[in-house]
Amino acid sequence: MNEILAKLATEFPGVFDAENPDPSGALVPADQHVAVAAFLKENGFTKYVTVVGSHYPASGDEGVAEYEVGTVLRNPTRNSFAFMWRVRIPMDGEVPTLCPLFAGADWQEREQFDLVGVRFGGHPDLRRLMLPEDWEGHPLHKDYAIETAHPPWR
Amino acid sequence: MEVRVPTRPNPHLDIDAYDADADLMALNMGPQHPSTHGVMRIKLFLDGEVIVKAVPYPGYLHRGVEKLCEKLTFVQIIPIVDKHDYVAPMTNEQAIAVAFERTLGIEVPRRARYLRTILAELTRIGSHLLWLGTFTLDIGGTIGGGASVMMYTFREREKILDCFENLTGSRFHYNTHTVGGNRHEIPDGWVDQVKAITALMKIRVPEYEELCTGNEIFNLRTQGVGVVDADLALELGLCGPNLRGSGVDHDLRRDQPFHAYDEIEVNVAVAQGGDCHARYQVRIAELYESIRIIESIIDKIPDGPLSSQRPVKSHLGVKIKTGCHYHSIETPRGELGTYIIGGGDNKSASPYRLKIRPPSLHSMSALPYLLVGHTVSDVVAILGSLDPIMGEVDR
Amino acid sequence: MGVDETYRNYEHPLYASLEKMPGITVGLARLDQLLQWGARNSLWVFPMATSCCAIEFMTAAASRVDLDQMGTIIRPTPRHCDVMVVAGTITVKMAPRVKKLWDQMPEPKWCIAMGSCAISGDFYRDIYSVVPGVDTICPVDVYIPGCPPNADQVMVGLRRLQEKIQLQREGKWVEPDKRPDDPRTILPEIGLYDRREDDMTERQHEASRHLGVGGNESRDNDDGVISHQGGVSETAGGSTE
Amino acid sequence: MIEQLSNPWIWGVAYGLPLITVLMTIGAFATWWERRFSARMQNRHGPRWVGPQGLFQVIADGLKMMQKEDIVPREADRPLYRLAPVLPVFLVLATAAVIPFSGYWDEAGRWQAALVVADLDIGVLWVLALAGLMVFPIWMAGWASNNKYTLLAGMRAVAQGVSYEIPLVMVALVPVVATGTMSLSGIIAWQAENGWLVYRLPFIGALSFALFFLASLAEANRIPFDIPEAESELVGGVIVEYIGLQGGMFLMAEYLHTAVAAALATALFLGGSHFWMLPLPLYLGPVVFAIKAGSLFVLIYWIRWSWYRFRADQLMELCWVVFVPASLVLVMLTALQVWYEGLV
Repeated sequence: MNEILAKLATEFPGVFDAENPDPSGALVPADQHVAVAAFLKENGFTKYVTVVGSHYPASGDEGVAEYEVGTVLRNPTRNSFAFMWRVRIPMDGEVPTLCPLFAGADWQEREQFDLVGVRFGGHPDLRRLMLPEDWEGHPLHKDYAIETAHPPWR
Repeated sequence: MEVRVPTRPNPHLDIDAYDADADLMALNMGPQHPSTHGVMRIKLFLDGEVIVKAVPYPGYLHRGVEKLCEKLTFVQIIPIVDKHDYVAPMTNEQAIAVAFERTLGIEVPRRARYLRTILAELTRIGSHLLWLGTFTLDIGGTIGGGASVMMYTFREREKILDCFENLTGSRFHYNTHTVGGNRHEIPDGWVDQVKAITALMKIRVPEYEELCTGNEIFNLRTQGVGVVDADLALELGLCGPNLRGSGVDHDLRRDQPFHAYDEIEVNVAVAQGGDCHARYQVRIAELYESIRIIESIIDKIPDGPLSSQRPVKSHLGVKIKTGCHYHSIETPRGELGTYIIGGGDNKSASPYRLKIRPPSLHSMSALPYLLVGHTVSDVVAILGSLDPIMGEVDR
Repeated sequence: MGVDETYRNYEHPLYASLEKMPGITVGLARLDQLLQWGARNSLWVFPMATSCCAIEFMTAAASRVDLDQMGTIIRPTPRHCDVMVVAGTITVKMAPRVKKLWDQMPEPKWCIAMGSCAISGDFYRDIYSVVPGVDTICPVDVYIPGCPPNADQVMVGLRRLQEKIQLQREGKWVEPDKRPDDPRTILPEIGLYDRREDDMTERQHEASRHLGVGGNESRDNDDGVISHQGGVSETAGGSTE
Repeated sequence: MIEQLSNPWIWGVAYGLPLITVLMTIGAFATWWERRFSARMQNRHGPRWVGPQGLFQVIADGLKMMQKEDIVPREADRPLYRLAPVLPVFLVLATAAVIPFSGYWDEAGRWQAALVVADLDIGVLWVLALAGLMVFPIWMAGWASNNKYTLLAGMRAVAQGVSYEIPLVMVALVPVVATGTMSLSGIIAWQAENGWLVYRLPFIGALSFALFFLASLAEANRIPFDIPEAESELVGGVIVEYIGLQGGMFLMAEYLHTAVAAALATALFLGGSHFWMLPLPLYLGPVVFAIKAGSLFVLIYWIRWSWYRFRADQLMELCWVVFVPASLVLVMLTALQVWYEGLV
């Protein structure tokens, strides 16, 4: 863990901190997202694990509603561990896609787009994955009521 | 039979441009189809019987559990995740329990860790048995040799379910794991029951092998079909037997030990080739390995408490630390991870966001790459060999 | 049986003479018993197997319980089947397909809701994508409770269906009171239900009251309220011919 | 009365109708038998609650099928859709017309085949021609149902049926070449006098018998060659859309086809109802015949419940790379041996 963090800290100064790392994963600017993933892939983190979007509604009058996208990669060797970092974007922003790097990102990002509503820029086929095509809204929004009716079926 | 050179097909093939004359036949498999292992729909574009493009549509079992989990506490979440991978519910509980324990820094007593290891391995046997049954069912037909193998594997799986029922009182959805330990004390005679199962399985598994690889048609149907190379497998995030079938020596039981796996030796089964037959070989080898692991520790279950936490009705008092946490264990299908974002502003005992990282969804996302160039008959073989569980894919 | 009554001519002299033939009523009654016996003892199952219950349903067909004992075999196509066993959660995305497959089954047909998800939606009932019970889509004859029900309970459910078919064909079936005057659900006091909309329960009760078993009469009473709910198809052939 | 029976028309009706009844009964109860047999293989019970040992299960199934609503898909080709279920049963029963189910030694010491509806001189040709026609109803059903699964199943069935026709015809020529007659009674009589073909021609006979048996399996769409009906991928093959008795007719035809294929193999290679030295009376001939054919029938279902199925292209490969050349070689070897030994 420390080894790769040290490498990342020299490659991306100011983003990763090797001395006292953020246990939740470093916050990476959206424009360096793909570069970090590519660097990690070259350094042994070849297994794509998951991408998680979450919605942070605006708090108070000042705040901006944001999406946070966490990405997890893993090195498939002995002493394997999962490495994760996060990207925060405003709700109308886009996270660059990892599809060219990891084929598995295709479906994962579609799922997060479907459920959370994060848009992934450059995704070749950003459709809904889980819900029907004509669904309105993104269920994992914090302001989406869980009991939302969907006539005629419920 | 020579192995087809895996060239990576384009899953986003523009079918209108490819097929300007509209000669291709679009065939919908599913969502209700005998071989889609639940409710899965695959749209196949066929040139004759050869697949040009395959578009899977999951989501027919999307039950919105992640939304539900944001409103529940730990105690309430654990029985719910039982229903995801309904072939191996035990490891599902373990995954979420381990994730919470690691997030909260709760120590699990050694006795509970050993018990969990045994339960996980028994679940692996049961899950692989069911997989073997349904896989041969796909290849051999519901009225045919496959059905016979399925009946045999279900016969043995019943014994394992009896064993679980003896321990937890439930056949299917156990709710036996809690944060910090296990709920149910080992009953009298349970250890002997487990020993009887392993002794029986040591006789039965060679019989299954004889029924499968002893049959030339089985080999013909599986060898060289659905090849996924190691690079693609890793990129797609395949895990478990599907990844090891592609020749990647990676198993979380050994590489990132949980439960009691740091105290016992795990031999990881790896097969080369990446086709359906390799995945079959890995699973059969894992059956032997699980039997061996259970036999090696069944007599060594240490004494002591089963849980480090006081039994409480609700963990409402326990707050998850703020921040993101990702923890995963190896289930029969591979890496089952849980990504937890701790309760917003430390006010809630429920997670702010909880994402299950299901191994089956990644297996499913391999389908557009694997199916192209094969025939309709191979679809069921490939789908069966990937061992997807739709409850886990859709959640 | 979809016999069109308009083509029957009871005035015809042949009918009158037939009616007076000695033993004809007894013979017809025997014939009807025979047909009823046949329908009862050969229930071919179409498994609408979606989730966990599907595994228990497979177990029921496997060697310990063995549904084949009572002549039940599992066919994958709705055209060959008499009973649709809904085993598992039905989601909004799946519901149109369930309805379509149910319509494709030829009469006479029955439906069994297996497991709590199919009966009521279980704890997924309140979730945006889950249909609260399959009886909001098609009429259900037998409910098999459990999560999932044990494999032998499936066989018990099928035996109950046999009893029901026998009673129905003999005209002795009494429709149980499915619609109490004051429908209510006792909700557990956990955090989830605090935010339940006030009219949510009411809406779901409304949906299940107008549909399901014996829904035809109630549909006639208040007209058109449930037009969007699908419900009992007029005939299965309606969609195809 | 007895003299009138020599009139082929009267004989055809007087013997044909009971034969059809017996065969249909066998076809129906074969389903019960198969379910019990497979259940036995799978540690189950099989149907056993309906009637004694579940024997009435077939009757219940039939009664149920009669009561089902009759649906024709809207886009279906109605005449073909209606015609398709009737033809297979008809064709299979017509095949059975030329098979002699019994025989006896006459005073001159010659074997006389008996209990045959129509003792055609071209019996083998008749059988093979009807087997070739069997492709049509399946294709009709596949096409007329207007369903993509049935269409795929129909296309597979045509490809398979036409391909396996060739080795079937070739291997059926082995008895014809060896005995010098195309009449099934003639072939059986030759076998009764000279020994069964399966051992009379060393190696060639046994190989031809095996090849004929396998090709008949493919013709009858049994596992491992049952890709037209592959339920796990094509849901139910061509009978997906057929309801009640119409689907039941297809199933019945399949069982009948299997039974007739076993009977044909018996007649062509296993000496029909002849059983070496035993001077069996006429009425025991069918019993011997049934024992022989029944063993083959059991073997077919034994294979069915323990093997997997081929893929379509592997099936074609097997036919054109193995079966067709092997059958050609077998016919030539037979001709050589016949010429060498001067058998005819």
